Amino acid sequence: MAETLLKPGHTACAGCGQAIAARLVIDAAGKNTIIANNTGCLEVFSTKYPESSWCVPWIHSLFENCSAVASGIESGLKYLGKKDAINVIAQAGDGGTADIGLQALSGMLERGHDVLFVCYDNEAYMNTGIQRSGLTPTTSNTTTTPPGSASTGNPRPKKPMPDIAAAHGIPYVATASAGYPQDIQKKVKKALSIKGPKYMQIHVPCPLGWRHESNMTLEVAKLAVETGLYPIFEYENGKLIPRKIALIKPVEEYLKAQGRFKHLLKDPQAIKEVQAIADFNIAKYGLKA
Amino acid sequence: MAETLLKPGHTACAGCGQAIAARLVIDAAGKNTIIANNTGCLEVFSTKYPESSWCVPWIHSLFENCSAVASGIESGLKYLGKKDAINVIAQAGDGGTADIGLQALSGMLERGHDVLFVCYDNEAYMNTGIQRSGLTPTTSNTTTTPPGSASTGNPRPKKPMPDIAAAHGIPYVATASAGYPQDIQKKVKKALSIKGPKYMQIHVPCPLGWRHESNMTLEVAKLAVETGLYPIFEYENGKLIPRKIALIKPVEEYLKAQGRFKHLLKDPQAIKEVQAIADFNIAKYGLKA
Amino acid sequence: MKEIRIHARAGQGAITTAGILGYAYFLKGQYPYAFPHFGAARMGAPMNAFVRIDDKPVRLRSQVYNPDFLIVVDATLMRGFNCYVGFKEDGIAVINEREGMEIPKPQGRQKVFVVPGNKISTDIMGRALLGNTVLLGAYAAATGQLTLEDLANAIRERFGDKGQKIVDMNVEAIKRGYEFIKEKAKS
Amino acid sequence: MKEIRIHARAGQGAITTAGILGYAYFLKGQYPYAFPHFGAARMGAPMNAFVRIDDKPVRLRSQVYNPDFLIVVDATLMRGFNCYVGFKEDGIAVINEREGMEIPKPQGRQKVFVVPGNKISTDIMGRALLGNTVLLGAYAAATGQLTLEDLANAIRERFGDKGQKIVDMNVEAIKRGYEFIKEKAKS
Amino acid sequence: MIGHMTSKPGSSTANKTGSWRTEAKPKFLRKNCIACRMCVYICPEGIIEGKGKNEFSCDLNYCKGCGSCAKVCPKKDIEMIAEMEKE
Amino acid sequence: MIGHMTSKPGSSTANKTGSWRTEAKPKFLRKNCIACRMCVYICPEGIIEGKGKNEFSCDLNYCKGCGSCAKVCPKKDIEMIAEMEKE
Amino acid sequence: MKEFIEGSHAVAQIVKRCRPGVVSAYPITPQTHIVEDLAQMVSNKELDAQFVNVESEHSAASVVLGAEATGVRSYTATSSQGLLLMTEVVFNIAGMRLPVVMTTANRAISAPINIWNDQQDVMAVRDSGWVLLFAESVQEAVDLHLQAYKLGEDPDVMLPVMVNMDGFILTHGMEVVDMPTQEQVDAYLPPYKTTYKLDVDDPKTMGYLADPDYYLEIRSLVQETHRELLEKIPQMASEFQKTFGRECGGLIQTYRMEDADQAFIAAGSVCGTIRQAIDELREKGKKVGLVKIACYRPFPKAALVAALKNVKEAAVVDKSISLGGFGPFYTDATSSLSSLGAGMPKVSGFVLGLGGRDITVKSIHDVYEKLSGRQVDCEFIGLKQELLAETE
Amino acid sequence: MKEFIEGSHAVAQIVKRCRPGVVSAYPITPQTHIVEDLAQMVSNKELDAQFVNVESEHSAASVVLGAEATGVRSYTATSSQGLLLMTEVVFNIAGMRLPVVMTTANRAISAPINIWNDQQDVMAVRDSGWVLLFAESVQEAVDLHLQAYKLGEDPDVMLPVMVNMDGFILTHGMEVVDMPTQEQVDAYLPPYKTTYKLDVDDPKTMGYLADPDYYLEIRSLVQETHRELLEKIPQMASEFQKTFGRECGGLIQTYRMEDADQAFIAAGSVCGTIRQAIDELREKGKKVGLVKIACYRPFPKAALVAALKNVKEAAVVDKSISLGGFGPFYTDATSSLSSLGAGMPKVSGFVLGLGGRDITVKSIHDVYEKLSGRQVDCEFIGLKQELLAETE
Ligand SMILES: Cc1ncc(C[n+]2csc(CCOP(=O)(O)OP(=O)(O)O)c2C)c(N)n1
Ligand SMILES: Cc1ncc(C[n+]2csc(CCOP(=O)(O)OP(=O)(O)O)c2C)c(N)n1
Ligand code: SF4
Ligand code: SF4
Ligand code: SF4
Ligand code: SF4
Ligand code: SF4
Ligand code: SF4
Ligand SMILES: [Mg+2]
Ligand SMILES: [Mg+2]
Repeated sequence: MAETLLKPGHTACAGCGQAIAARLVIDAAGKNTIIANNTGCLEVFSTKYPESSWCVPWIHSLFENCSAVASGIESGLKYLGKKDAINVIAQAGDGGTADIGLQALSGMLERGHDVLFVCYDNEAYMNTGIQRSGLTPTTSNTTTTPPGSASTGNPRPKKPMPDIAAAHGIPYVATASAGYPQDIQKKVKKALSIKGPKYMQIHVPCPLGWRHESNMTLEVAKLAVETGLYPIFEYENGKLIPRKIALIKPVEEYLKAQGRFKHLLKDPQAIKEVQAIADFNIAKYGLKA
Repeated sequence: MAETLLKPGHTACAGCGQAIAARLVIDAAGKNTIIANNTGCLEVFSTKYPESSWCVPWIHSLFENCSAVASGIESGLKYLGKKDAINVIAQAGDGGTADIGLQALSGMLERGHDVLFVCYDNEAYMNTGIQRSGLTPTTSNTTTTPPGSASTGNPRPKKPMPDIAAAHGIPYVATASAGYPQDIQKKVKKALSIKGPKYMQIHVPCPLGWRHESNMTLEVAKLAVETGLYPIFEYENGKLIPRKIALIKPVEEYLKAQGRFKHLLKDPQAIKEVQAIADFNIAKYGLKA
Repeated sequence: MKEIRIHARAGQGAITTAGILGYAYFLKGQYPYAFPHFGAARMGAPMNAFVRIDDKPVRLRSQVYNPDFLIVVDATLMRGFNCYVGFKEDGIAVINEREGMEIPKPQGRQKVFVVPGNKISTDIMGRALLGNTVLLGAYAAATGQLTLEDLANAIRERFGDKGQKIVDMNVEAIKRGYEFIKEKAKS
Repeated sequence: MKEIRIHARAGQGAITTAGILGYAYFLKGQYPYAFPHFGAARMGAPMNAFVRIDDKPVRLRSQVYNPDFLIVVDATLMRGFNCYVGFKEDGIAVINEREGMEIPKPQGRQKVFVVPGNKISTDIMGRALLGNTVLLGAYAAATGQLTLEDLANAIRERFGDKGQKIVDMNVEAIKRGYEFIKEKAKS
Repeated sequence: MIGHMTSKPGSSTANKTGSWRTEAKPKFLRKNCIACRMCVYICPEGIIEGKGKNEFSCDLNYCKGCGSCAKVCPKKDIEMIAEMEKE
Repeated sequence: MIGHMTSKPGSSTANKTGSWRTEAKPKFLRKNCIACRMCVYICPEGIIEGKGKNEFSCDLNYCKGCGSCAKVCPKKDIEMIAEMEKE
Repeated sequence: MKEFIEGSHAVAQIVKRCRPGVVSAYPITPQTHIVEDLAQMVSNKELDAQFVNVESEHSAASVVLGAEATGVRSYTATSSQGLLLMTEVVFNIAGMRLPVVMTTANRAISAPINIWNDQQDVMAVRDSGWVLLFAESVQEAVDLHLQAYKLGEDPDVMLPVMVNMDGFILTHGMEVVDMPTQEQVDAYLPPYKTTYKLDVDDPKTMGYLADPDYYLEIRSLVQETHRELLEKIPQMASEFQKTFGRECGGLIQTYRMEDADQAFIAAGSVCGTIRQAIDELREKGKKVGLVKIACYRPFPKAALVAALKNVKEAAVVDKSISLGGFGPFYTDATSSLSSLGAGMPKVSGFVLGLGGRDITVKSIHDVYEKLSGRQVDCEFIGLKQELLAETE
Repeated sequence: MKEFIEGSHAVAQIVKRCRPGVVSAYPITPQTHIVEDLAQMVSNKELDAQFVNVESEHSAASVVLGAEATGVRSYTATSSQGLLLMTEVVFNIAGMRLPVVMTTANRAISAPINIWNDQQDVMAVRDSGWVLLFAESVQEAVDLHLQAYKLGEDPDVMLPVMVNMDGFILTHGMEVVDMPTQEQVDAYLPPYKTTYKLDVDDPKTMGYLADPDYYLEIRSLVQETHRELLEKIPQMASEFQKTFGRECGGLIQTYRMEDADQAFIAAGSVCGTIRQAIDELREKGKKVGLVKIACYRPFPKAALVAALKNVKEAAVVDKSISLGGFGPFYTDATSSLSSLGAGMPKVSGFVLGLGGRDITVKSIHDVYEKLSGRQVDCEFIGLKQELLAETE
């Protein structure tokens, strides 16, 4: 069997971007790692009793507290004098990160625990059936922001979670994408080499929730990056290091690949607004090559 | 009796900075205002049944949810078609803002409610007897960060709450200080003239918790500003507008005025570190005149 | 009281199918109770839906263990799993054909109909999306529980707001499923 | 069982005072139970502390309504409020003098001692911080419940880690309070 | 049924916190006042009133004697005097 | 007492998700493979192995047939074939 | 009008017809379909309400608290962990006497995490002061929501009301339901009017601090209102019956109790399965019936005692448990029945169906078998012995 | 060694002597003094522990959950709103069988907000699976913490334990306490060792999802452990007595019950006041005694029944209430006593002292007066009539 710390037999949907990224993360972190995981697809699909896909010590408590649980683990390891030898990762979906888990995360960052937080951003509450989260992009069709006569999907902008994390003054913040697997692993390793709290946010397509074919995961992820809709960057001690885009693509290419944006395709005005978001990102994070 | 919307007879300590600021805020906002207030000194000293100091509709629910309660009020007013005529203010102490109330606040900002959030920052949990909060400054002596053989008081930096609020991409963020009463009122009025979520953080000395004489409230507040330890600035649509300091004072002047920093006075190294924080602020927010 | 068990994979429309089936009975004046049972797994994992039918409101809330009727939406489910567990002695099963999949033999008086649902669907619309609907037509014919019209009415009510074309295709699917069984019975 | 009620303002050290008092009884082998009662208000608002003393562990947990002894740390509290409520018929009160404040008359066999606690403290250390300690000395003398040494021992135990100077000043304050009453008794 | 669930606006004025004062109270000298209103702004009790120069005063029913007004008055036109002193 | 409170590491391998496949499965052609490992990176099941060129393969016991490996292979050296087809 | 409709859709429809001004909820299985439907209605302008997508259940409850305090009818729904996370707010809403209506799609609680049905979640807030109603069927779920608003908003009540419906079994079950029309709803439920609200023209202070001089009385008044509800709720049920021609609500309902000398006591959808079992037992000549708890808070002590005073044996079916104690229904029921003194029936307590373990007619027969055996207070039904053994 | 010491200081001292590796808490009156003391000890290096100042009680509980899961003895303390806010985690800790020890400084709950003592807070988590112990005095609070760690960490138990102590009355009360020395504590309480932990050398998965096939059994095992605790806890108390020479803990304690035909049932510090009242009543020739609930979960049904089987009348004193129901002690006690059938004493239920309303000897006499009167299930004692009238 392939050597990985996240074994097959899990019950993710075929083509799940989160399953890809979670494996890349733990394999980059290595076996001396303890994971605290919020409730969400990843937790559900990997740990149905009496089975588990994880080959590292792994704990799930609730939907919102992995950062606090990880703080406790880190403190326990410190007390035992073992912290230096062991990585602690707290991980969650976008909802478990930016919404219900935000306060615990912020507390963990503020207290300076030596923990890497990883957000698997599939841009909605997938585990419960594709409801809007704070990281759902504008105009996206979710079950709680359905398009209708009075609505073009999610009315709110995507919450700038990496900036919020960076505003805490932590040493390392990074975004990444399932479209760039090696980059994920490089960043995980870099993050774990830094002491203190780290935040990583990985864009992980969800064929079910985004309504794309199960073989399109990597493509769709790449398009998000190439259009500027999912800027890839790092903040090292607050300093912005963007990943430049060689050839910037129009947002339509990304939108039309996914059912969640289908309602936009007859709405040029809405597409313009989405393009404006990409343009804003490109300017804000200096993405132009 | 003096015309104010926060009547006397409340039970704040003599010289309470929060009592000063809260009155300035509501008087600037005017009577067409509804307030949702978190638990904390302000709530306790102003609304002991069967009495109340408030002359506007005012509600307290819990320690952590004023932002969500205010979101509900704003939504209710919208439903009633009355929102445009009425201001909604959510207010809390530093603990109720940056710690236990952060998530509700972040949700409110992210959803774009037309609410002004006011944080009365007395830099600790005063209502429960001076415990450390996320906004307690480095080295401060609180009952949960007492100096001792292994500690010089609070080991963590003050959480950059205004930056965290600003990172949400909201239209207006401001800091203010009880040392500058007119500035508070000007900013409240400005904030209320802007639609959407607004965040204000007001530095309010607490004679009990900071251990200074009850008549020193204004002085101490001013010193915090003049040393660069409490930078005063606005973010208007993300653009930083600092209040410049005419003559920057050394941090000792501020520290020695307060019992909570008494243990530093024999510790020049610690004072240097505090000075470094002031210097950092001066650079970061462009405070030099 | 009649009990129906539907076997499918999450994402294959078992609940919609149960809903249409229930609706057809409802329009006839009966009291269906249709409900799904999920595992914790995702799209692709096996799941069940149940329909229980009576001429007074159904109060029994347990799952269906001894179905009178079985509908197997995806024959690959029968790979390594016995869909016939608890199947009534005189039960009737309707199974969506899958190339290369062998269908286990029924026992005693049980009747099993293998219906090329996906093929018929592809015939109709170029894709296999109507496979379940074809099965419903076959179910009606095989069990005699419902008429073609009962089902067509249900389709019209449930899919009415999706446009005439959808309705027509579904009605066609039902008819083809129905006819397939009738043909088979003749032969 | 003896019951003591202390009247003070939040921030005036009533709890410390109750603690020292209890400690002195404890060192004598008795079982004090000392506890505060706060309102919701802040520094400056009236509050109470209580001490209940017995020669076996005190189990009664209610507040003190009929004190044997009263200690009023700040005479301004008696402005508009009757500190004597429930005061035992033969009770003894020790009150910190405050210039310009008139002290209400006791009733029947009640004894009230007005002690210039703050003044004596200012004498000793230049500030009024030892006022309560002075009252404790006066309490001992007025009630005969404790000896000077009992209180001095308590001070030494409780304040030992604050340095000899603090201890000395407090012991001095106790002595001065004690003597004040004794003098008064003579005159 | 739910009348007891609210308090009346401004009803805290029933609570005369002036009784908390133990040491000192402010005296408005009304000599050099320039009506800058700093005392009004800074009073934690919100009890200082006045419009023109030398017209300011406070409501001693509530004054806790914090001394802030005296401290901030740029003209030293407010003085803290002993509580027992007649004004 | 608390043995039942944990699951064993990697025990999900008992769950052969290969049975979920209904339509298609990957076939590693092993012709033009350049050992770029993209298929290994992208497989959501983590079941593709191989070192050198044209040595890659997947474990069909778990393969859900998502088709990602075939899609990402820069050399089109993986093909999705019908489930029932013999490899 | 009769419809064949999923429980969640039916609830969303009736909530819409109650015309709430603010809806706020946070998704959790199996509550999601309800709020998703409401979101779609708002998106389609079928429902004129503010739909607030919050960041947690704590805030969902706080948003409806705030909206309700503004005098606007509000709605939320949750389940399981969501209910536990909003516990503090749930208690607060009742203490503040805001007539919020909430649907709880009953589900098991962590750990271990489990998304299936039982009734442990609601039990965690049974002290809170909310009126707690339990639906047996989708029809009842629909009708109870209607009653919930009317009841809670009664100026003499002013309490929040929770409608409990079993997760999946009712929320995801499709059933034939007689849906009240908009006209019927409008006639039955007047718009919400109150002076107990945040109003700039009549500024009140809400949510004050009450010290020991005041707190006891304020809390006691909530209890007093619950006591009054013991009269109001049956009245409401009979009025409802008059208006809609259906029996629904009330404190308890009975099934074949006329001559029963044995009885089940239960609440929620399991009552249907129990009815089925009773019919079978009756065929065998057993004189057995059911007392269904339709309203759990206020607890219908007198009604329960009256209904059970003539039986010899009773079995309480709990789909929850107070760990280290007993089933909550069992405890309340036996406590109440003890007032019968020597006339108290022999009552045994059983715990069934935690975490979605299917409750079959056979499960009920198993309970029945034990009814006449040794008296037990908290026996689990359906345990698989092989899973109880130590695994390590 | 005997000391005259504040309850909070005493608890902090004993916790320190139990050598926790991680302490995490969030401030709330009246718990603050305990954690402030611990903070000072860590700051002074008197205690080698990680002290984690968190941003909410939800996180405090989660931090100790994480630390305990790492195999490190942990401690937290809270009260009132804090306990309600961490409800979800509280249930989770028990479900995960992590032997955390928590002090609850019992206090009233909102709304209205009130910081004074009663026992409503702990009742909100009485279903959670925690072992719930109640201290009558500071001495007991101290001793129970010691027992709590030993009990919870027992490999056959593995459950969290909560020590309840009445806010202010005990937390802020100074009393004479015989403090176990460090040596005594070390001898009594071995270091915490477990294989049930997150360990990179033996990587386990904790906190999995259990579907309907598994959940019921896992929950039932928690109940089973509670049942076993009914034996273990009295054993622990008698061992404790042997080691320390003091009676403390156990399931129940009795006072003057030998010949009693009337009894009070209560828990916590109010028992002291009741003892006082009993002494007075005894002087008047009344044969009255007290059964004190020392352990509320597991509920000591058999012990309670045995202690009360000969009394004619009993009064349950609840400092909490299940609104719309009854006092929780009342409900559990009467439910249990109903097993006596015709021999069950006449039991009345009373609610006292909510929100810090002072409970005096007179209050207890008031209860006693009503004991022989009309049987009541939930009567408030000490209501001021003038405050009950409608004010608007
Ligand atoms: C307190 C609480 N509220 C709600 C839920 C239900 N819930 C579980 S996972 C989930 C969504 C997870 O979304 P996200 O964090 O984005 O992870 P994803 O499933 O999308 O990977 C929700 C709403 C819960 N378990 N607990
Ligand atoms: C859930 C919860 N946890 C803790 C408390 C106790 N508490 C009330 S106010 C307060 C501190 C308030 O601090 P802050 O917000 O800074 O306001 P301040 O009193 O300093 O003005 C605390 C800890 C509470 N009421 N509720
Ligand atoms: S729903 Fe989306 S995130 Fe969840 S398992 Fe399926 S593909 Fe992955
Ligand atoms: S403790 Fe501080 S903030 Fe609170 S009332 Fe007193 S001075 Fe004001
Ligand atoms: S601060 Fe002084 S000068 Fe200014 S208005 Fe007041 S009294 Fe007059
Ligand atoms: S002393 Fe303080 S409270 Fe009194 S008037 Fe001046 S500022 Fe106000
Ligand atoms: S992706 Fe293609 S070329 Fe690259 S390793 Fe895999 S099979 Fe070989
Ligand atoms: S088809 Fe999907 S699951 Fe199968 S080997 Fe390829 S990438 Fe992996
Ligand atoms: Mg997500
Ligand atoms: Mg503060």
